[in-house]
Amino acid sequence: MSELQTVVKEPLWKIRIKLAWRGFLKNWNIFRQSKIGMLGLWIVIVFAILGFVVYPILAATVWRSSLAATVSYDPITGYDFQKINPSHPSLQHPLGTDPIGRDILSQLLYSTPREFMLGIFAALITVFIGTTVGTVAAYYGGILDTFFMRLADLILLFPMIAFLIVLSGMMKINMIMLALIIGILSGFGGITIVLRSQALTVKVKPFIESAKVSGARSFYIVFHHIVPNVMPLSFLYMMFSVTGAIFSEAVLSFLGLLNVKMSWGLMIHTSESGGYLLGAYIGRYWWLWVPAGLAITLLCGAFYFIGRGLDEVVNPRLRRR
Amino acid sequence: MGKYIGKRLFQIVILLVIYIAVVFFILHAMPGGMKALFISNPRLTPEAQQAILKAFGLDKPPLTQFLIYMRNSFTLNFGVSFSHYPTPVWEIIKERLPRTALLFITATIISFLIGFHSGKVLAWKRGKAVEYVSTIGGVVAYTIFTPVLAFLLIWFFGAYLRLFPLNQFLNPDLWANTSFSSQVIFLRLLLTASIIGAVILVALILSYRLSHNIRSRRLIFYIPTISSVVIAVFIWWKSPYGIYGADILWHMVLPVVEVTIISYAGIMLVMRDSMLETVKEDFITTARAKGLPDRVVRDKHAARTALLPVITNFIISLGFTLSGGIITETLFSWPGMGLAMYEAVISHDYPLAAGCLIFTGIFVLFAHLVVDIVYAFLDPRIRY
Amino acid sequence: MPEFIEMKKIDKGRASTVGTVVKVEHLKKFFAVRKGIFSREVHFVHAVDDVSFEIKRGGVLALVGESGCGKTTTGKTLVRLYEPTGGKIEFLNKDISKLRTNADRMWFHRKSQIIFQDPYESLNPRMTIFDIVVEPMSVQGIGNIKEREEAVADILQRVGIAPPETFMWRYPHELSGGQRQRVAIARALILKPEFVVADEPTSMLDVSIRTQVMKLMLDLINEMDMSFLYITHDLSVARYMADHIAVLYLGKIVEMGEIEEVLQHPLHPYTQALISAVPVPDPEFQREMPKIKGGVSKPIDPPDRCRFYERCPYAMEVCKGTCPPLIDVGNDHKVACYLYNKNG
Amino acid sequence: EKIVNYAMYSDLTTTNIWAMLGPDATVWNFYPTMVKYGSLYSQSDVTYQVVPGLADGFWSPLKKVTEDGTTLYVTTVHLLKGIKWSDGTPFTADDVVFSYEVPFKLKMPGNWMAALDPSVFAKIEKVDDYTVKIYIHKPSGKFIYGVLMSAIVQKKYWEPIYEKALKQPDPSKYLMSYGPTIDEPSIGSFNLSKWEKGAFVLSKAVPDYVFSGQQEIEYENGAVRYVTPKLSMDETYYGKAEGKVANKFITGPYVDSIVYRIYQNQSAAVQSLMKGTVDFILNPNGLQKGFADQLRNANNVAVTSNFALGFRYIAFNMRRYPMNLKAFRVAIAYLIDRNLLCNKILQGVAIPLATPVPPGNKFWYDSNIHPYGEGMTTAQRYQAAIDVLKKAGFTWKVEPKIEKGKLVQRGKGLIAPNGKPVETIDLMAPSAGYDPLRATAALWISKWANDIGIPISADLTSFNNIVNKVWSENFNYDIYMLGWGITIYPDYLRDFFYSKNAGPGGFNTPGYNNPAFDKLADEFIDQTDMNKAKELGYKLQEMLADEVPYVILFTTPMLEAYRTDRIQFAYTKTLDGIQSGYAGYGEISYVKLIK
Amino acid sequence: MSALLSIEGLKMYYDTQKGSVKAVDGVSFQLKKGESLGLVGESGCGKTSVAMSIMRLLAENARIISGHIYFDGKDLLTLSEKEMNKVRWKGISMIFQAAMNSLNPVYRVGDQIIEAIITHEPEVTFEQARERVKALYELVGLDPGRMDHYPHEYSGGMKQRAIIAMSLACNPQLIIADEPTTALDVIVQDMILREMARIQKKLNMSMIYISHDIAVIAEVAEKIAIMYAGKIVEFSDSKTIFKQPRHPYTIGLMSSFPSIRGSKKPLVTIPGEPPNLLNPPKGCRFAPRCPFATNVCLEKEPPYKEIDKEHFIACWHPQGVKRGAEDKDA
Ligand SMILES: Nc1ncnc2c1ncn2[C@@H]1O[C@H](COP(=O)(O)OP(=O)(O)OP(=O)(O)O)[C@@H](O)[C@H]1O
Ligand SMILES: Nc1ncnc2c1ncn2[C@@H]1O[C@H](COP(=O)(O)OP(=O)(O)OP(=O)(O)O)[C@@H](O)[C@H]1O
Ligand SMILES: [Mg+2]
Ligand SMILES: [Mg+2]
Repeated sequence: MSELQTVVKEPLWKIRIKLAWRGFLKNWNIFRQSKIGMLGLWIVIVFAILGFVVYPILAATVWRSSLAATVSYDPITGYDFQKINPSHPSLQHPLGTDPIGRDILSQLLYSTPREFMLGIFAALITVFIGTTVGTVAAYYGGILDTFFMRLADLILLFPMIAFLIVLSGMMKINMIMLALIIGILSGFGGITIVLRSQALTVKVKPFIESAKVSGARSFYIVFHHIVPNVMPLSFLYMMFSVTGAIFSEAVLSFLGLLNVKMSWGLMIHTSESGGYLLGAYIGRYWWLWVPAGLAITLLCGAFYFIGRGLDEVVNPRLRRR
Repeated sequence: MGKYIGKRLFQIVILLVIYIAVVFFILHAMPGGMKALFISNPRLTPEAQQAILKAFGLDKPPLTQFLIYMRNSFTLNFGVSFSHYPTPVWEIIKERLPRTALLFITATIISFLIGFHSGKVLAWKRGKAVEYVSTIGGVVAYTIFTPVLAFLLIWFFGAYLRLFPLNQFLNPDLWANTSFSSQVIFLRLLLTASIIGAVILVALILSYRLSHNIRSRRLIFYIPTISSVVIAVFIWWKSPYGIYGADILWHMVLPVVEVTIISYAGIMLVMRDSMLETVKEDFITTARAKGLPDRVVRDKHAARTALLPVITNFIISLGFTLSGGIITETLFSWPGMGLAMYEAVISHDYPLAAGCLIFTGIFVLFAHLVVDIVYAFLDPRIRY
Repeated sequence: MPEFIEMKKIDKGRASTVGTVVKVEHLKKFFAVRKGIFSREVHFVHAVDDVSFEIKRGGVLALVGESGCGKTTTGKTLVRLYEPTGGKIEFLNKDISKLRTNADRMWFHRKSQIIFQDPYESLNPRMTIFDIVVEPMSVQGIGNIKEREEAVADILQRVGIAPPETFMWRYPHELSGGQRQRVAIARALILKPEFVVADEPTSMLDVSIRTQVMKLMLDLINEMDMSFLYITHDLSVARYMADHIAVLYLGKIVEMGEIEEVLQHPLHPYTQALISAVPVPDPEFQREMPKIKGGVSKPIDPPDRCRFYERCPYAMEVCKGTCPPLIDVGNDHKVACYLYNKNG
Repeated sequence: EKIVNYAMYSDLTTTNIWAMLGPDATVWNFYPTMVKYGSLYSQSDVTYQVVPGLADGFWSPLKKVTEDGTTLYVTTVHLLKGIKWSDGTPFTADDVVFSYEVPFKLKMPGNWMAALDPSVFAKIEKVDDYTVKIYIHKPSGKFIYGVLMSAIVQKKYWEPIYEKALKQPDPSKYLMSYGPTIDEPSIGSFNLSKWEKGAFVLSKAVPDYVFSGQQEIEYENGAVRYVTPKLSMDETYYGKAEGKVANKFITGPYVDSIVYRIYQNQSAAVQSLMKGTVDFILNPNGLQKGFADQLRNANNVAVTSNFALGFRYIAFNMRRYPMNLKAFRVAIAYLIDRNLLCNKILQGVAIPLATPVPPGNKFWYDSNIHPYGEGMTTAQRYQAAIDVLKKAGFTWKVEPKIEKGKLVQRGKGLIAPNGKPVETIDLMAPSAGYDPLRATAALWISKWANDIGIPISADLTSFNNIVNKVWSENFNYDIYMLGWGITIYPDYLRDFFYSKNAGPGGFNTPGYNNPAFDKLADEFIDQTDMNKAKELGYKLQEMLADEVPYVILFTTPMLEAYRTDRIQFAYTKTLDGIQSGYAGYGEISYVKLIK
Repeated sequence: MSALLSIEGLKMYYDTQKGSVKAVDGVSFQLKKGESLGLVGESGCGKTSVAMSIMRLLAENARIISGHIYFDGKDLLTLSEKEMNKVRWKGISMIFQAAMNSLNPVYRVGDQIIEAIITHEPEVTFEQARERVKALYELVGLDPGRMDHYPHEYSGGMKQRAIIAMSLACNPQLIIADEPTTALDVIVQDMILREMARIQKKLNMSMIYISHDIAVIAEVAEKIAIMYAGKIVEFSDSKTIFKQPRHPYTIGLMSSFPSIRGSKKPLVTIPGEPPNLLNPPKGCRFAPRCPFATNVCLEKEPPYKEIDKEHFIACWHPQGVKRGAEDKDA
C-alpha cells in the first residue's frame, strides 16, 4: 500500500478547482468554434464594460456634477442649459440630448447595467425555479408532476406581454419586481417542461440505479446526479431567458407602463411620446431612439447568440465535427 | 380521434379553470385589486358601482366570489366594461375577435411556412455564408424591438414608398357609404379562410389515404387546393363585397409583415436545428442509399420528419406571436383584442382587460388544440 | 512484451464456504400498464412470474434467455430497485422485504451491488472516476477522505485501471469502453459486497476487450469470495462465467441446473433451440436448424398455460392446461416441461 | 362632394348621449357627436360669453316662490321658433322638458348630474310650446353654467325608448346601452351618418340647418352681435354693436361631410397629415412638441399654439406635519422656479402658471397674482426660502449657505419648529413613462428642496398608485403632483379647497380648511351676476396664492396642426385650441375647404 | 470470371478537430459475382467506412484520399452524383447497421420500399410495385398484410426483415449488409442469417456481410476479410481462415471466442486496446499488442501480399499453419 500514499499528492479542493478549470476550458474550446456564440459574447462583453466600467468612471470624472456646474450629465435629472433640446450629437453630447435636455449617452450607459441586472436576475430566478421544479417533478412524478406540467403548459401558452400589460395596470412595477415576475412566470413555464424531460432521460440512466443500490436517498440523487446533468441545459435556457426579460422590459417601458427612472425602452418611449420617433422623416431625430433600439436588439441578440453557441456545447449533435 | 379531442378539450377546460383562477387572483387578491378599483372609479355612480359589485359578487366572501367569477367566465359573462359602460365586455370581445383571429392566423401561417422552408434550406446548406447571414438575420428579426420595427415599416412602406396605407384597417373613403359594417366582411373573410383551410386539410388527408404515388398525391393535393383558392378569389371578385374584402386585406399587409418578421425566425431556427438532427438519422442515409434525388431526400424524408419537433415548438411560440400581435395591433391601429387590452389597461377598464386576457387564453388554447390535432395527424406514432 | 494471456476457468471447488447468500422463493414482479390515461383497463406485464432459485456463497448463477424475458427485472428486484409483487427474497437469511430500519437497509445496500450492461450510460458523465467509484462509500458514510482515496486507488488498481492517479480525475468519456466497464466493476466492488448482480456486463464490449473483462471478473470473484447473478443472453459466455444456469422464458424459469449438465443435456425444447441457434465459428460444422419459430411476445396478462406453447414443436394438450411445474430430473437438473413430467 | 378629414387618436366608445354625458364622457365621443345636441344657452366663440342658444334672448330674472313650504326660485325661458330637427320635426318646449326630466328622474350620472345638480335644479314646467319655466333651489353659478346649458335631445326619438326603459330593472342602464343611435336626429349643423368601429366616423352636414349663415360679430368693446338670416333675427348682447369689430364669423356648414379617421398611432396620424390624407388632427392634449417642431417646417401645414384649459400642480397633505405649516409650503413655493422649469428645462412644452385659472380664460383670470419668488434668481429663491423657514423656527444641523449668488453649502438635517428632525417627505409624481414633464418637474423640485436641506424625495410612480393613495381613506401621502383638466367657469375654485370636500374621496385633497375661504367660496358660487362673481373669484385666487395649499406649476400649450392648402378655420386663436370642446364644437360649422 | 467489385488501395479519412481519422487506410479486395464476403473486425476499425465509401454516402467531414472502387467495370469514385444515384440500390443496395432506425417513422413501410422501386424503374406502375413488395415480403418471411403498417408497429426482427426486403427491391447485383443481426436475439439472428444466405444463393447475388462476430460470418460467407485499424490484415476464403489463420490478430481473435460446443478450452485475451485511428502506430498497427512483434513490426508497415493462393496477409511474421494459440512460442 505504500505507493498508494502518493496517489493523492494534492489537496482535494485544488484538484477540484483544476478539474473545473479544465472542464471550463474544454467547453470554452467548443464554444469558441461557434462564430455566432463568440459574436454574442463579444457584444455582451462590450456592453458590460460600457455599463459597469465606463459609465461609473465617466460619471465620477467627466460627468461629475458639482454644485456650481452648469452642465449636468445626470441621466434622469440632467440638463444642459446651453442647448436647444433635443440637440444633435456634438462633442459635448456624443449622442445628443433628449427633448428635456438630458444626455442620451449617459442615459444609454446608465441603463446598461440595469438591463443586465434585470436580465440576469430574471434568468437566475427562472433557471432556479425551472431546474428545481423540473427535476423534482421528473423524479417524484405523480400528482406533483401533473400539477407542475399543467401549470407550465398554461404559462407557456399565454402571451407574457399581455399578462404583464394587464398586471402593470394593476400595480406599480419597477425593475426588480419585473425581474421577479418574469423570472417566476417563466420559471414555472416552458423551461420546466424542457428541464423535466431532460431530467426524465437522466432519471432512467443506470447510474441513478447504481446510486440507489448503494443506498442513496432521493434528495441525494436529485441534487448529485440529476441536477448536475440538467445544469448545462439550464444554463443554456438562462441565456434565452435573459433575452426574454430584457425584451419584455423594453416593450413595457415603451408602452409607458413601467415604473422605472430610465431604461432603453423608456428612452424610446420618451422620443415616441414626444413625437420624435417618426417625424417628418424617420431619421430626423435618430439619436433619440436608434442607440436605445440598437442596444436592445444587440444585447437581446447577443444573449441569444450565446445561447446558440452554448447549444453546440450542450448538444453535441449540433456540432459540425 | 373524437375521443382524443374530447380528452384534449377536457384538459383545456382544466387549464382554463387554473388560468381563470390566476387571473382572478391577480385582479382581486392584489392590493388595489378589482374591488378597490370598482369602488374608486369616479366614472360610475355609486349605484352603478354597487350594482357591479353585486354582479361580480364582490360583496361576498372570497371563495364564493371566485366561484361566481368562474361561473360567469364560463358563460362568457366578463362583466361590464368601464370605458364602454354599460356595454358588456363580451360584446366588445365579440367584435374584436374576428379581427385578431384573421391577422393572427394569417401571420402565423405565413411565418410558419417561411420559417419552415428557410430553416430547411439553411440546414441543408450548412456552413455556407448563407447560413451565417440568415442566422444572424433571423436572430435580428427575432430580437428587433417590435415597436421600432413597426415604425420603420410604417414609415418606409406607408409614408416613403406610399405602397401601403398608413395604419387603420380600412379606407374610409371606400367605406363611407356602405350599408354593412366591416364586421360582415371580417366574418366572411374568416369563413373563406376556414373553408380553404378545410379543403386543404381534406385534400392533404385524401392525398395520403387515396394514393401512394407521389405524383398522383401531388395532384390530389394541389388540384383542390388551387381550385378552392381560385374559386374563392372568383367569388369575392364577383360579389359586391369583393372590393371591401380586398381593402381589408390591403390594410392587413403591413401588420402581417410585422408579425411575420418577428416570429418567423424562431421557427426557422428550430427547424434548422431539427433538420440538422434529422439529417444524422439513419433513415436519411437509407433514403440516400436508395438513390433518391437530393431534393426528395430533403423534402420528403428530412423536412417531413424534422417538422414534428418544430410543431411542438410552434405551439410554444404561439404565445410569443400573440404578444407580438398585441404590440402590432396597438401600433398599426388594428382594432383587435390586443388593442382592446391595451386601451383597457390605459383607461383602467379592468373588466375588459381581464376579459381580453381570459379570451386570449381561450384563443391560444384552441390554437393549441388545432396544432395538436395536426401534429397527431402528421405523426403516425400517435394513435388514439 | 505483451502476450496473449490465457484465461483459465476457475476450479469447481471454489464455492468453498457452503451457505446460501441469496434465496429466492416464488418471486413475482408485475408491471401495470395502462392504455391511455382514461382507459380504466389495467394490464399486467408478468415480467417475473414465480421464480425460485438460490445462490451459494461464492457461486455464480447465469440467468439466460431472450430479450424481454425478465432477466433484468429479476436482477433489479434482487437488489431492491423494484419492489417485488410477490414471493420472498432472503439475503443472508434475512427477508429483505422486511428491512424496516434505515440501518438495516443500509446494511443490505452495503452487501449487494449491480453492474449494468452499458458502460456509456452507467457512469455519470458529470462525475470524475474518483467520484463515481467513491460514491458507495460516501453514501454509506464509510471512512474519512484519506481512507476513501486509498480505497479507490486500491480498487482501481485491482480492476486494472492503472496507475490510478492518472485515471482518477478523468471523466468517463475520456476512457475507452473496456476501461469504463472496469470502473463500473470497481465501483460495485469497492464496498466488498457479498452479492453482485451483473446485467450483461460484457455484451457491449468488443471481442478482445470482452475476454479481458470476463477474466477480470472471474479473478475478482475468486479473490473476494462473492456470489454473482450473471445475466447474459450469450450461452457461451455463461458457460465460462457461471457454475449454475437458469434459463428464463417469459418470466418463468424453464430449466435450471449445473451449467455443463444443462448445456450438454438440454431438456426443455426452448433450451435446445437456444443452444442450437448459437453460431459455431467453424465453416464446416453444420448446425441443425432450431425447430421453433422466432419472435417473443410481451408477457402481458398471459393465460395460465405453458408460456412456450405457441412456439413449441412438441406442444401437447396438457401444455394448454396449467403451467408445467419445475421438476427435478436428477443431478440437480430441473426442467419445467410436461415432456418430462409424465413419469414424475 | 366636399369632404374634410380629421384624425382622432381613439375610437368612440358610444354615440349614445345618455352614456356619453354619463360614464362614457370621453372627448373622443364628444368630437363628432356633441354637435348634434343643442342647449338653451351656450358660450360665444373665442370670448366664452354666455349667449342664448336655443333660447330666445336671456332668461327672466329669478323670482322667489314658495311651494309646499319650500322656497324655490323660478325663471322663464322663451324658445326660438322655427328651429327644426334634422328629420324635420320642429323643436318645442316638449323636447326641453323631456331632456331635463328624464336624466333628473333617472339620476343619470356624470355630466347630467353635474348640470342638473339636485342641490340647484328643482323642476321644469312647460308653459306653452315655446316657453318653459325652470325652478331652482338657490341662485348659483351652476344654474347658468349647469342647468341652463344642459343638453337637449329629441323627445320624439327617445320617448318610446324611455317608456321601455322604465319597465326595466335598471332604466338608466337600459337607456345608456341603447344603440347604436346613428339615426338619432340632430339639431346642430352636422349629424352622424356612419360609425365603423375602430376605423372612422362619418358626419354629414344637415341640409337646411337654421343657423347656417348666422353672423357672429364680436366687437372690441365686448359686445356680441348675432345676425340670423333664416330666423330673421339680429340681436346684440353685452353692450352696443359699435366700435371696432374684433371677430366676425359666419356659420356654415361649408362642407358636405367630415370623416373622423381613427389612428391609434400618433406618428401615423402626423404622417397622414403630411401626406394630405387628413386635414386636421384632433387631440385634447395637443400635439407633442416633437411633432409640432417638425410640422412647422412641413409644406402646407400650419401649427397653432393656444393655452390648454388645465394645470399641473403639487398639493400638500395639510393633515400632516410640517405640510400644515404655511412657512413650509411657502418655502417650497419660493424654491419652485417656474420660468426655469418651463422655459429652460421643459423648453416651452410647459407654460408657467401660478393660479388655477389660466390666462386664456380672460374673463376669470386674475392678472394680479404675484407668486412667491417672482423674478428672483435661483440663489435669491434659496435665500428667501431659508429665511421663511428660519423665521418659522426651522433649524438645520448644517445650515445651507449662499455666497455671491451661489449655493456654497447644501443644507443638511432640517429640524422642524417642534424640535423633531424632518423626516423624508415623499413627493409622488407620475413616472416618466406616463408623463415626462411631471416626472422631470418632480425631480427638479426635490433637487431644489434638497439643496437647502428639505428632505423631499421624488417618488415616481404609476398614475394609478397616486390616485389610489390620494383618494384613499387614510390620506397616506405627503406631497403629490397631478394635473387637472378644468372648465371655463371656475367653480372648481371652491370644489378643490372647500373644507367640506376634505373627506375621503373628496376633491379637497390637501385638506385645506379655512372658514374665511369657505365663506367666500359659497358667496362666489351663489352669485348669478357674473361680474360680481368675477371679483369674488379674484379674491379666492389671491387667497390661494398666499396660503399655497397647491403650488400651481404650469399649464401646457395646446399645439395643433392643420393643412393650409386644404382647409380654413374661422379662428385659430382661442383657449384650449381649435378643437376645444368648450366652445360648443364650433369649428365644425366654420371649417371650409380651399379649392 | 472477372470481379464484380474491385477495390484498390482505398483510403478514406475523416477530418476532425484533432486531425484526420484514418478510418480506411489502403484497403483492397475483390468480389466476384454471386460470391459472399465477410468483413470482420472490432468496433471502430473502419468496416462501415468501407461500405459507405462504396455507396459514396460519406459523412460531411469524410474525404477519399486515394483509391478506386470498380463496380461492374465503372469507377464509382468518378461518377457524378446523378449517375451514382442510378448505381445506388439498383446496382448496390445496403442493409444498414441500425436497422431499427433505417426506416422513416412517418411513412408506411411498404411505401418506403415502393419508393425505391419507382425511383429506379419509373415505368413500373404503383400497383405492379405493390405486387413486387408483396412477393418480397413473402420471400423474407413477412406477412404482406403488414405492408401498410408504420415502422413503430413492427418488432425488431420484422424491421430487419423489411429492410432486407427493401434491399432486394431493385434486384441489385450486390448487397452490403452492415451488422444485419446485431441487437437481435440468437434465435432470430439465426433465422435471418439463414434467410439471407438462402436468398443470396437463390438470386445469385453478391453479398458483403459486415460483422464483428467471426462466428456469425463463418456460417454465411465464402470469403473473409479481417480488418484491423483501417486495414485488411488477412483475406482468404472462410475455410482457410478458420483452418489456417496466419495473422497473429486473426489467431488471437479466434481463440478469444468462448464456445459452447466441444470441451471447454481456455480463452485467450489479446492485451491492450485497438489503436486510436487519429495517429495509429507507425509500423504494423497490431504490433503494440502482438506477442510476435519485432523491431521491424514497430518500424515498417508490413506489405499486403498473397502468401498463398487467394490468401492475402499483411504481416512481417506470419504464424504457423496450424490453428491455435498453442503455437505462440514458435
Ligand atoms: N418499468 C417497466 N414497466 C413496464 N414494463 C416493464 C418495465 N420494465 C420491464 N418491463 C417489461 O418486462 C419484461 C421483462 O423486461 P426485462 O428488462 O427484465 O427483460 P430482459 O430479459 O432484461 O431483456 P433484455 O435482454 O432486452 O435486457 C419486458 O416485456 C419489458 O417490456
Ligand atoms: N463522421 C466521422 N467523423 C470522424 N470520425 C469518424 C466518423 N465516422 C466514423 N469515424 C471514426 O472512424 C473509425 C471507423 O468507423 P466505422 O464506423 O467505419 O467503424 P466500424 O468498423 O463500422 O465500427 P462498428 O463495428 O462500431 O460499427 C472509427 O474510429 C470512428 O470513430
Ligand atoms: Mg435486460
Ligand atoms: Mg459500423
